Amino acid sequence: MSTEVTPRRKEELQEVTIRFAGDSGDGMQLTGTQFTNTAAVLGNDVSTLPDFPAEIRAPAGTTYGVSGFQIHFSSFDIHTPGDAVDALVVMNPAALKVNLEDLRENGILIINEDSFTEQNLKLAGYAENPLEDNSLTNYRVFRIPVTKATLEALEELGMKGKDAARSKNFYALGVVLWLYNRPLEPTLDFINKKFKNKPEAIKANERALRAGWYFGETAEFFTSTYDVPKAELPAGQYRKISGNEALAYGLIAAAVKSGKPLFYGSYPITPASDILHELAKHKNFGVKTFQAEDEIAAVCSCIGASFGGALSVTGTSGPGIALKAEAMGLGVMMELPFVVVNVQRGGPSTGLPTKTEQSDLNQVLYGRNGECPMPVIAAKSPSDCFHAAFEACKISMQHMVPVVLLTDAYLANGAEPWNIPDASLIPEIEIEHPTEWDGEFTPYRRDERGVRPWALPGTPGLQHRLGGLEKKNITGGVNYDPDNHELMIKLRQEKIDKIADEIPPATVTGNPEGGELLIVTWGGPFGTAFAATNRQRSKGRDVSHLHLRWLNPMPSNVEEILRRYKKVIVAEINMGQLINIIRSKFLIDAKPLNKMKGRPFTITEVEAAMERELGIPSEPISS
Amino acid sequence: MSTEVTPRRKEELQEVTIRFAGDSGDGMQLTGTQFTNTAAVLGNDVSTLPDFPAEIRAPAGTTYGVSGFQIHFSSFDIHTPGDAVDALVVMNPAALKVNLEDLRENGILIINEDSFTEQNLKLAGYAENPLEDNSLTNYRVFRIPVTKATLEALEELGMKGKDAARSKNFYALGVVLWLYNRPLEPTLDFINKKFKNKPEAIKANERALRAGWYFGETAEFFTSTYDVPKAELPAGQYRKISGNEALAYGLIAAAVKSGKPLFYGSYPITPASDILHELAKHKNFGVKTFQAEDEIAAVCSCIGASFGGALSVTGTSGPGIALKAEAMGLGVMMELPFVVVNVQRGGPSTGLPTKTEQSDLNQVLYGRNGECPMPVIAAKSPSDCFHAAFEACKISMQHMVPVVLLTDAYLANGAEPWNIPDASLIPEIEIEHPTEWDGEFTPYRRDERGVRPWALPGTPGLQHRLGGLEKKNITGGVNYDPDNHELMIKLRQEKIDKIADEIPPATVTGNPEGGELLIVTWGGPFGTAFAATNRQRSKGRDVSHLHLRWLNPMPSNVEEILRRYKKVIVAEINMGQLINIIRSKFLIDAKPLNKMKGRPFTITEVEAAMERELGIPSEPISS
Amino acid sequence: MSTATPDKPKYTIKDFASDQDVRWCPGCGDYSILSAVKKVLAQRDRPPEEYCFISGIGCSSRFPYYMNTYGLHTIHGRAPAVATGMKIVRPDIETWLITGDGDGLSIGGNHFMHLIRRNVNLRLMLFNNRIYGLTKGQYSPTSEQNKRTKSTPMGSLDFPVDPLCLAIGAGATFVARGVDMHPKHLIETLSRAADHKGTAFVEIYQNCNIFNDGAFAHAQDRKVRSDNVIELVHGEPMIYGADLNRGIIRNGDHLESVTIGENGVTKDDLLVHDETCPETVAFSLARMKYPDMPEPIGVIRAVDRPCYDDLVNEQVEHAVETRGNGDLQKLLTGTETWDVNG
Amino acid sequence: MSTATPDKPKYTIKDFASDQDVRWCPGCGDYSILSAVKKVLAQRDRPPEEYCFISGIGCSSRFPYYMNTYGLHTIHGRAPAVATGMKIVRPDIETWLITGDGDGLSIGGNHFMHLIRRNVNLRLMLFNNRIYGLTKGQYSPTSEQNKRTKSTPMGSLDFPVDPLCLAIGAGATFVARGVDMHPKHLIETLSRAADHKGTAFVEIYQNCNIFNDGAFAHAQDRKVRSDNVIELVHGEPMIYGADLNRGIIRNGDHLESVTIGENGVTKDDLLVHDETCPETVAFSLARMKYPDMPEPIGVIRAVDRPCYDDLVNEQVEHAVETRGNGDLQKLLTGTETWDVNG
Ligand SMILES: Cc1ncc(C[n+]2csc(CCOP(=O)(O)OP(=O)(O)O)c2C)c(N)n1
Ligand SMILES: Cc1ncc(C[n+]2csc(CCOP(=O)(O)OP(=O)(O)O)c2C)c(N)n1
Ligand code: SF4
Ligand code: SF4
Ligand SMILES: [Mg+2]
Ligand SMILES: [Mg+2]
Repeated sequence: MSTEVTPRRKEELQEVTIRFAGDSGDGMQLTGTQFTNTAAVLGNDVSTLPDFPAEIRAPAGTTYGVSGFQIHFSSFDIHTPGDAVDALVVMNPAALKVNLEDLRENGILIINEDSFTEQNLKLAGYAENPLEDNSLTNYRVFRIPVTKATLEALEELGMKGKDAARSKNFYALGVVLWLYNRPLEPTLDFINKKFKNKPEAIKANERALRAGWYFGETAEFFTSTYDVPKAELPAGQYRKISGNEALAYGLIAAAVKSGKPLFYGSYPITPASDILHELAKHKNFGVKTFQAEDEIAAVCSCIGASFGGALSVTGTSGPGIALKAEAMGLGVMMELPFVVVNVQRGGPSTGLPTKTEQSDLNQVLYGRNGECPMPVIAAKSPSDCFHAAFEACKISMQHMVPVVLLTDAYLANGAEPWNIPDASLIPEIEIEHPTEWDGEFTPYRRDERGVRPWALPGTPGLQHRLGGLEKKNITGGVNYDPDNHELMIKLRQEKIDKIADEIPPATVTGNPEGGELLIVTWGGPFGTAFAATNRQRSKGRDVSHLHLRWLNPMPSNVEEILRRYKKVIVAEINMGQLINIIRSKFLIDAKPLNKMKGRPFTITEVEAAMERELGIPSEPISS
Repeated sequence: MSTEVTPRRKEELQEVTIRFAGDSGDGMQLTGTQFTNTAAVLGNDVSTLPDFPAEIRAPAGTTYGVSGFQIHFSSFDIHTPGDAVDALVVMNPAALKVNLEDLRENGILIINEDSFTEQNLKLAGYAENPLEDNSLTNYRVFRIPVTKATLEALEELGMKGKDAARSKNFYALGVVLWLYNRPLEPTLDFINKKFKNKPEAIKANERALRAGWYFGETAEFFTSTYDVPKAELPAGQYRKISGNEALAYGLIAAAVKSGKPLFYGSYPITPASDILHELAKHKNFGVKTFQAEDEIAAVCSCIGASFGGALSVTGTSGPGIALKAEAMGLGVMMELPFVVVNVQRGGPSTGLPTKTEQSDLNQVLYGRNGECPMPVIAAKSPSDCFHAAFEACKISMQHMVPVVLLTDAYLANGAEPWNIPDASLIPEIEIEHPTEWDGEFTPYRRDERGVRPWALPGTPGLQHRLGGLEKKNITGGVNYDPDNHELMIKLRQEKIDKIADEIPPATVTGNPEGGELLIVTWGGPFGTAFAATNRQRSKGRDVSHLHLRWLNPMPSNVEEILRRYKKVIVAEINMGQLINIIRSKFLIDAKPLNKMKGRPFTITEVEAAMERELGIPSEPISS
Repeated sequence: MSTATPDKPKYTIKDFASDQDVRWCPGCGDYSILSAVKKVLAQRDRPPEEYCFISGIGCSSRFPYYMNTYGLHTIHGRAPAVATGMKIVRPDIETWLITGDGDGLSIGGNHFMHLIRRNVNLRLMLFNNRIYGLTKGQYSPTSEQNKRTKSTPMGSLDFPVDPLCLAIGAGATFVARGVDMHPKHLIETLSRAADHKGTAFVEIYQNCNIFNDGAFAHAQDRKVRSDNVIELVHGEPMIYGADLNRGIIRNGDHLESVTIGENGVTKDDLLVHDETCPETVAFSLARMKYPDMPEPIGVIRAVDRPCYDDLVNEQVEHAVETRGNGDLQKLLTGTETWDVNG
Repeated sequence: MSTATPDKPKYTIKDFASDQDVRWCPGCGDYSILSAVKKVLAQRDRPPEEYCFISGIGCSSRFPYYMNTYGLHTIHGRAPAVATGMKIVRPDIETWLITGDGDGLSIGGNHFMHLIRRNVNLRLMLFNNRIYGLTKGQYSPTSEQNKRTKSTPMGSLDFPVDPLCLAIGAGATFVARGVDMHPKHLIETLSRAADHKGTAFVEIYQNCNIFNDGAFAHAQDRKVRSDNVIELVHGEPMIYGADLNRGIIRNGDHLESVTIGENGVTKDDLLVHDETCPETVAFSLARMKYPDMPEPIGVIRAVDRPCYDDLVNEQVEHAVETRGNGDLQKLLTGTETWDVNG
């Protein structure tokens, strides 16, 4: 293997988007993650987008069994996992079929040619072999016998066949790491840790990785390699974090900072289950996780735990929220604090369980019987899941109200570098529990913020009963009086409206003074809209961006801001939900930008919409 | 008892509102119903409003155990159970306490003075006996020893104590029938039928009734009696009908007219249970009722029954809708027909189970995960429940979509005269089930209305599988393709939008050409707004009324109509739900008129709101 | 396992009565159960503030309002889940769960089953009146087949479920039965439930005099009940009857009712009740049904098994012991980091 | 009760296979169950269009897509309710319900229980892999205590439920068990289920080779399974073991495993399996658990009881017979009317 090495040209790029794609069993998620870690540790900004099928491990070779992982890394501050793909690595024909449309013209296409057998071509639905029918001439195609090369590399170890072939993802990773001038060490470390009880696997994967790297170095194949310099990120210690991890940490942080035990009652569901898995690892924080028999039991357990005095949280996705609706209403009536996390996925019904969508805003705002308002906050990036979770817990406990926290599959599974916060600087969450009372205890006497006391079982003299029937103002007794009912409905609403006093005013990126066009987002599209706004502004266009984290109540300055712009676009991964609220509340003729494809917006799409609205003829989009 | 009878002055009135009120065990619902029947059979228009506690039979004498029944009868076409009460009959102090505020000044107040014992006064929360503290001087008070008189009347029968006292509601009814010049016969007939196996009870109740009547005639007590002439109703055969009865009949009619068996899967809940009870009586129509283990099972059983080819309906109230949300989404995805009835009650949570409210519009429109549209129709009067149910079934089956039918406690329990339709003139509902197919069966191939075929199990060659995962256009196979997902979401929405082509355009009462003020209603407030509009117009005010029966889709001419009026009010028994849709859809600055007291609007309230909006200083509302 | 009766009771019945008017129908069996529960608590050492009563929806579920303790009147069928959450975070609060045959076995059947298999440490009282009271008289899962009710004018079709059998099938550690109109026995039984560590399930025959009057007359009516029910007492032979001359024996794979003195049967032939019997035996006892057999009341089975709330807390303690108290900074930092110098 | 095998089968396995690619993991036990079901149907006289397969959500619940019959892939846990609605209106459609241990016993436990007590006429197959497959490996209600899974890294705490015991406790009329890797026996058992009138419940031990590989090795592995499972055959003694020298006897109130030839035990001492045994006996059989006892497979109990769908339809017929076909005009007119002359 030690042949002469031709020196290659090393091109510097400011950003690159790579996608690895193969069968569910090909280890593409792991490959992508390892590349991401390497880039992150090297100081790039990174953003990722895993994309996998709803089946666990669909039969090999089929298009619906393709699993993909996209990573965007750069020398500047990025907020999206990338639009068009610069380099696509496909491990089989099905992966090519499914992913090719996202590769940009003249993009790098690395193909495991060994997998292009007749059977695999048929499984992928190819009538002709795309490697031979000139259909790939628009790309820089690199055919590599990944499987064969891996087998050869492992032959010396005496490994063969299926076992050996399993390492082929590391071979491919080796090639790509070489191509982008990333070091092997982080992956070698990872292999040693991950397989620490399987020395065989360590050897095999290490060898495959190195073989891939050497292949790049040796074969007269690639005419240049690429480098992406470090990003200029704020100073600090960084780690990579995914949305679900960040969310779990945010909950733990809120528990620590409020001095409350964290109770998490949940029923597994994609893409929320990982929050349960993560929290279950941290029992030494006093975290109690409860895998309930269903979503109804999960949210109900939170009501009990909340009455008992814990910081109570339940997490699920859209179908689970539907089931929790009745009990969420009970929480509103009882005015007990708990947080309901909705990691949104494609709907309606079972829909697209592993794909992203923002189509549950209506559901969490309106999906309960009666007038039943709940505060709603949505995280805007993977790392913001930490902060949003913390805030949701704080508002819930301090205002005695169940709160909804929205994220989505894209944020939950996506990852980005995170400037690790200093735990000691995270503010405490002050909570009070009355221990005595002047006279008869009145569980529905409110303070100036409209908040009732959180008296805990075990406290002498404060015994009281809560229930779902309408309650008498102040005493909380069951009451059917007409005027009292109207009053209570108003008091419950007012309490939530007053939360607006405690959330930060909304801020605008671009020109806060006003202008031609404002794009409004909530949740996941934050990064894309932010980037698109900056790009448009750098082209001299008068575009600004308003992102809403609190959807209910909204910050008090939203109307004011909206009125400063001639045109307003509301961009959502749904058919238009926030936009209806904005139109109805403010009677502003906002225009929708919608996408319902189980995927985030691309910057290009958002820019195109802005230009359309500005009346600027768009440049043709080069795929 | 045969003393000289003083002839009384007989006053003619055009309308009268009477309320009977007493303990839950006092039989007030029966008394009210009997009076209503008598008035209806005499040719009055009638409208009723029962009002009872959530407890079955709360301890005697308490205010929360008071049960009331209001009846409005008239010589003209009325649409509401009356605003201020002209005559109030109270059987105990608690009933007085709860109901007095609704009695108009100088109204008739008939009191069972026997019940004003110290204990009862205390139970009702009276510090002083209102019969003695001059607090009733604003009313025409008639104190009658109802209990004692009843006991005396039954003494001859050898009945005593509790048993005898049970007939006291008939005594009271006798008095009131006399006072309003209504005959005894309908009630005597009723007694004979109802107690046909209890001759004792027949005798007792008959005697009590007559004794009450004679008391009126004999005692020098009432200075005048009253008569309300027949109403000028359209010619025809009439019956009295309540909303829940009408709804059940509408479902049966749809079954008969579509040639489908009716399947009703439901779980009991106030105020919807009576639909189940009614339908269970009519198995000889092929009706199959299924009392499921919960609401989720109820709606799911409809999905199965619908797939099997039945006209499938599930009924519940708000909390039950919350539980059905997930399965309703499945129905939307499967595009199977069934009707979900929501008899709304006071919310949120368990709320006010026996009181009326319109606060579930948001829930039925938005309370499901993902983009999950469903058609929604709301009945506008008790008898309209028949027509709305029929239409809901028709649209559901003809458009292969689950449909929501909204009513509320007020419509469900309220009753009015009904011009009995000629069954043979009710149009057939045409339904087709394919029996063969050109080539492979494609369950999601749509016709020009966007409707897919309803192929039934048992049909050879049309085997197919439906599910909740996103499906491929036309074939219906499981599919995760991004573009297909967006397409399917749009197709599901379009199918519903196209229903607008088949529902009648909205019409306006008042001045359809446009004008100063338009009041918009949906559901129960129809009658009140209609009456208020007519009254205002008769005062020369430029007020019109638009009532929406279909909320989704709306009739296609709604926007056009709305734009013809300078001002728009949307009146709802909630905090403003339809109004948000109108504002968001049409950017019209509609103003809300809301009431959240578990009771319908009064005409006075609606008129006052109109006058406010027109800038006219309202007359002071008397009492 | 003995009832904790202090020499001088610390509390009185009044200490456990709330100021709310009781809103059940006059004559309802719920009243006597309420009174029995208050008596049981008054016999114990625990102050009112350390109790929590949790219920679903139904007439029976109004119960918590009448107790001067902490309480939750939740939603239909879900009280077991609410109580589980409560107990996990507050094992110190003595929790009683009130449910009805509709609340607990129709809409709430699943939570009922999972609560029991987890063996959450609480008392679970099911007021069985074989009817839906609050919604005015539809049949319930315990109603006999062919029952004519508002929703089944031609008779109900579902085969009734047996609460005890379901509980035993789900792995209950404590299973008992009481009768509303048999207060002394009910109080004893509830006291035993109060002493049990784990889910103590007590089915209570309760008369709904409005919608299902006399449903349990065979077990309530003083004149006949001794012939129709058998009071199980641990270690005692299974004997019953007005004349105490009837009893239960095992005959191969099934239980039989016999008369002492007939066919040579003596008291010694009778089965002796053993509360720690295997589930299979408890199941057979629970299957004894009027009128074929006397119905067992009292404690049918009581065994020990670790309860869920303890186990959850032990895991937390174990995690703290082995890994130390959670360190937030460490958690946030994780294992793979890199530095960016500004 | 014999399998309906026509002399010349009308249908082949292919007639029951849909054109969909099967998407389970390679090696999953679901494949062999799918193949067994197709074989059972191919042995019968009924055309594919008269079948409906209804499932919830889970790996197992993908089943209907692979059958060339009518089918519904519904929502998590609710398939029993969907199937009940279907059967009430279409008793003519032969319905099979597919569920998993999570789908059927966690979220769907209540519908499972009510379906069984109603005895709706369908086949209910529970694919028990003691894990949540589709959501990637959390413990399920049938997972053994202390199971370490993604959601329980320190071990699960819930006491497992036994599907057979639950079904028996709910009054099941047909209860059986099969094993994915024992196709011949599975086919026989499913054929028996197919013949049963009423809810025929079959628990199938199914290997999830990805998340819970080997969970039922004791019953699947050819080398050991004959020592660990006992094939129940109606009318035959309960005998098992590689050498067919072990068996079950009754010892007072419990069942015991014995060795023929030891302690004087002969084949004649063994219990003879009776499918029509009382529930109490079936419950005892179902409680036999590896490793203490051999686990029963085959038909544990099969008895007759009217099924719900028939009863519903009989009521309708009876109503029509006694009151005549409904007359819409009469209904609308009712009994109390008055005339208004215009
Ligand atoms: C979600 C929901 N469904 C239905 C109801 C109506 N509901 C209230 S109580 C009840 C049944 C009560 O029966 P049971 O539990 O036996 O209690 P009981 O009144 O007999 O004590 C029903 C169906 C409800 N409140 N909530
Ligand atoms: C309402 C709802 N909650 C949760 C889920 C997520 N979910 C899908 S399948 C499943 C469990 C599957 O386990 P099991 O029934 O044992 O089936 P298996 O995959 O093991 O065959 C869960 C929790 C869902 N789809 N819907
Ligand atoms: S309806 Fe029945 S159960 Fe309910 S309070 Fe009245 S008597 Fe008791
Ligand atoms: S995850 Fe397990 S149960 Fe699911 S398909 Fe794969 S092997 Fe089968
Ligand atoms: Mg009951
Ligand atoms: Mg499973």
